[in-house]
Amino acid sequence: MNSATWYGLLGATLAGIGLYGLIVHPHVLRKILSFNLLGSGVFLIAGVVARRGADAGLPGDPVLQGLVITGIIVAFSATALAVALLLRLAETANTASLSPGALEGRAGDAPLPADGSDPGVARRREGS
Amino acid sequence: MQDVTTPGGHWLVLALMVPVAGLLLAVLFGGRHAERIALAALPLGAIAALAIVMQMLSSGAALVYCLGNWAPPLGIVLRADGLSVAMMVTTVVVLTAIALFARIDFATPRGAREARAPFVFWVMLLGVWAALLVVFLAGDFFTLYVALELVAFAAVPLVSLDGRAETLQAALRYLLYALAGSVLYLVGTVLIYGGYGTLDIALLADRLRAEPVAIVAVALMTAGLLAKTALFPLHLWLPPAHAGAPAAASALLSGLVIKGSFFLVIRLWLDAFGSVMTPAAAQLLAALGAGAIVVGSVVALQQARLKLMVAYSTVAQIGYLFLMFPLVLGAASAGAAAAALAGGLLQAISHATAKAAMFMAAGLVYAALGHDRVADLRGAARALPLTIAAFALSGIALIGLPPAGGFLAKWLLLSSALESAQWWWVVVIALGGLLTAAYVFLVLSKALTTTAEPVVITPVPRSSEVIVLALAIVSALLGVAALAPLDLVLIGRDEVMSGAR
Amino acid sequence: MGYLSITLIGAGVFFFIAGTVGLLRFPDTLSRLHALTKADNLGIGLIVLGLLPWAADGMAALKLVVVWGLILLASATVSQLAGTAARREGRPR
Amino acid sequence: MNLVPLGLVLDIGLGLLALAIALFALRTRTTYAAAVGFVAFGLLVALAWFRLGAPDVALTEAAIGGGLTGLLMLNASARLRATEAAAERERPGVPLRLLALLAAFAVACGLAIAVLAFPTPAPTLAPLAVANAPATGLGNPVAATLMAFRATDTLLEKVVLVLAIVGVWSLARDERWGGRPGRRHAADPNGVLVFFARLLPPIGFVFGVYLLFVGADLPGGAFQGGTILAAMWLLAIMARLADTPTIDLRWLRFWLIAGPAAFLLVGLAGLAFGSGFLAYPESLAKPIILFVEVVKIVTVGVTLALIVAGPPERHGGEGR
Amino acid sequence: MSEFLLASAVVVLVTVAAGLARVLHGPGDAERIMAAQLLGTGGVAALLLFGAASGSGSAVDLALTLALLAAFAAIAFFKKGSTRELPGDDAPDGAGVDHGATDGERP
Repeated sequence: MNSATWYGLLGATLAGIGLYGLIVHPHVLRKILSFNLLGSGVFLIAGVVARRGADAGLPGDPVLQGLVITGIIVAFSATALAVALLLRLAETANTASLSPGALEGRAGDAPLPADGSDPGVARRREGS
Repeated sequence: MQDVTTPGGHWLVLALMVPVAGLLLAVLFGGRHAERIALAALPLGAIAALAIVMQMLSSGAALVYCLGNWAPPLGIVLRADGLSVAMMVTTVVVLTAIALFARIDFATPRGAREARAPFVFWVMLLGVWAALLVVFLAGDFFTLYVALELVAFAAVPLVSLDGRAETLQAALRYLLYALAGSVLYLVGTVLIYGGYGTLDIALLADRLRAEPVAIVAVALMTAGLLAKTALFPLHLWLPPAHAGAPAAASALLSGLVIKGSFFLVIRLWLDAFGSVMTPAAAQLLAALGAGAIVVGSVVALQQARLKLMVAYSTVAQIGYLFLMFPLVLGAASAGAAAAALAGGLLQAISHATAKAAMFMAAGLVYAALGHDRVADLRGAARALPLTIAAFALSGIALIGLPPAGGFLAKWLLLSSALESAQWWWVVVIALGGLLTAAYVFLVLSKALTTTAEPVVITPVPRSSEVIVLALAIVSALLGVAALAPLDLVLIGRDEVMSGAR
Repeated sequence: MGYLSITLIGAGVFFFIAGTVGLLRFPDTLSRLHALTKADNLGIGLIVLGLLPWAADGMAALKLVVVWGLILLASATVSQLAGTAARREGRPR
Repeated sequence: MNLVPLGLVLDIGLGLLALAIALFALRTRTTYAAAVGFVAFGLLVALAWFRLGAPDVALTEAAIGGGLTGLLMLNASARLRATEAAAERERPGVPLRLLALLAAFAVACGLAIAVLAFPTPAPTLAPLAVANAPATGLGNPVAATLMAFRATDTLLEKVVLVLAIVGVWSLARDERWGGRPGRRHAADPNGVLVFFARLLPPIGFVFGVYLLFVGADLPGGAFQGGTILAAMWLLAIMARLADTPTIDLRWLRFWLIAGPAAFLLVGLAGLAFGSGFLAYPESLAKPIILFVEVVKIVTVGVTLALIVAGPPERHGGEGR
Repeated sequence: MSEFLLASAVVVLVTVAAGLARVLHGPGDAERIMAAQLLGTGGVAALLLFGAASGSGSAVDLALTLALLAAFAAIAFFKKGSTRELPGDDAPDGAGVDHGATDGERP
């Protein structure tokens, strides 16, 4: 095994880990973080492809390296937009979860009980 | 095969730069100017689109432009074939209707220099337009990745324009689906580069072989695009996002935005990977489409709220779009493949016009009645005759009754299915039509019921009603108009279609 | 010159090892912090000194020294924060 | 001879460390710890990029992954503390976790298979890029890719940034439109933070501009430089030495679009003068590209800093 | 020489890994912040070493970027880690205070 292959397998593993976290983590900030791990894995695989294409005195294929730079910028913008959405959601509904249950039982835009009591109880009470 | 800039290719650049320049100017000047710039850009874009159509009809071949004079594989090209042009024209027509409709809802209030929702709406409208044009015109997988992200960045803020918790959640869920989808698409792009050393669609089609790299790449890219297109079972993000947005934004999202990623599935399956795609894989894709038709329609029937019903209808109609793949890839003759492709494309165009009209009609109903509960629509037809007529006409287009574009689309798909002896898709198409008819008539029968005393409504501008009706008439008459340009959509696709065999 | 470099770099690496041993062995947060920041900053300083003769030009040498300075600044801030955090958490270990 | 295995040992060590930190960031309980882990992860990935012979990417990853994304995450985790417990209770059911595991496993395996199945010799555009770089006047082929061969991608990516900042602003409350982004920061004027925030930005500014100008021939460029400028501005804002501008300022809007607009104008000028969209006449290529890069560094710096600062949350008058 | 540099880089990396294994376990935020510090210092040291081994001048630029942003991240940790520690008189316009929440109700 050479270094490029190793980083390729690492990228594949990171992508898998990131995808898993993106699906199962209930807290959206952790989903966003997982998305970034997934992205890093994908970019690393691109780096491996570029490295394998080392030629003409260059340590890697510059075209693909350029693409990765563009990709990193786009992924950062996406992260920022997602974080901004999440912060606004948390401010509006005091939740960082995507489950519909997290919004039920809110009277208007009033936040859920801040004392740590189970929001589910409040939800059922209002539902009755 | 080396792409070179064709005569008239510069129109592709100009068509693309109209919304890009408009977007930048709208951000710079802001306020009322954003709306004015958008409304001024649309006719310019229409002119550019028409110029491309004329150029293509006269040359009978695809238009190509090598950006920066760098030819692939080092550079990237813009490439317009019949499919791109058909979608470009559709986009400009639907966008114009939406923009005229949105002038009421997204006017900058008097006395304010700039207000949040109008500014964001007009900028994002231009953003969606620019993004879709890149999707339709780019001939390079990575440029298409950037285009997909542009679509998502323009579409997500439209969902949460009103800032309610529900729509924020819907927008966030949509964004996460879209991001996961684009990353999967991107990794496929990287694998293609690793395997074949090019990202150009035409070059790749020449070099492609059926081997692990190609198969993993296309599988991941398809999965990503399906998540973005909201094909069953990855549709869960769509109904809350599309139903929660303001009416004009819903029309934009449901009518146009999802067509972007769908268009890329066509590029991927029929153009780039056409030679290695097996009919079995296409059957699987269409089976998901069939699932979407049945599940989407059945859930739509159960919805109590009109906007949610229309959103679930979108889930179902997306399913139809995917029925074309086994019919094209498994077609018995080139003619049948062409018919299936034209049918699929026409379905996309028909849905774009009809669904945009339907969402705007639903928005007018909501604005007039103060609610959109299906059960309480009695008397709506008398109070809002034009709006309900628009709803009915776009419903006709969705069901697929003549002379709507939907009828011709389904006719083409049906005949292609019969010719290639794939009778099961005939059953799906027929069943889907019946279910669509059921939910459309459910709404209409309520709305047409007369009440003893007239329903009290908040008046809605007559101009809005007329715009919606006009778009609905377009969708209902598309079948007639589309008879002529059927050849147009096949321009520049000869080699591609033969590659599909 | 080469031997001096090797000696300095070797010493730098030694301080990194020492810092980590301290980190692993010391019983409470503050002594761990003490071990980490002092030893590592010394370590990177020695490594920078050892690499200076190999710098391509004056610019590269200057950049090396700036790197060291920035690391010192960063760790000064971080150790203050870590100390505050340890005090806030109010536990000796 | 001995060098190769030692390099591989280093790469394996780097990789395992990155993997361990990724798992830590994924599994740790608090989002604050996860965000700290993410910063560390970004740093290691930047090292990996350097080892992969991609110093341009390494610079980008260091500036973005470890720097701005890290700040974004830390910022968010501090504001989301109250939501953590409720989300933690919402562990998804076994079926979803199995499905996720299956999907993750399938993706990882698919990618691993593809990585192992890449053809040898690898297809590459490196020779073509090197051969054509002189026509762009740039010695760094990565810069030539971004500014010439695939300049349209770069233009569109700048449009992405414009949409992103408008998207972030769209999350303001209506009555805050036209106000200042982000919350007001507290800072002890005699504290270590303010001292630091006076010291660091000049160094960062010089270095960011340096990266811009070497970027034509060496690793670096407007994006990496602009990211560092953004970080320095944010630092001054955090220390209350500066404040975010209100979002309705005309100069601000101008700089937000200046980068893509300069690109667009250059492109259209090429179209008008017959050389083609984003095609530069060989004699003018380098000055044109440098012009676009100089405009771009300001646009990137302003846009990235404001994207991190978030939507307007304060009235314009509510300054410092 | 380059073998020596590379070997030194490996050793520094191993010490960083060993230290990380300890501090990431916590128990508190103090340890986590130390982890970032450990990695910042050790990572830059390793980078300088293997960068010198490869003879690439851009390693120093990368090291400078990392050092600059390590300092930057340190401030971010500091701000976000200490939001609850603000002295009382500073609290009204403290970092964690949302001004929007209060003056939204102004007429």
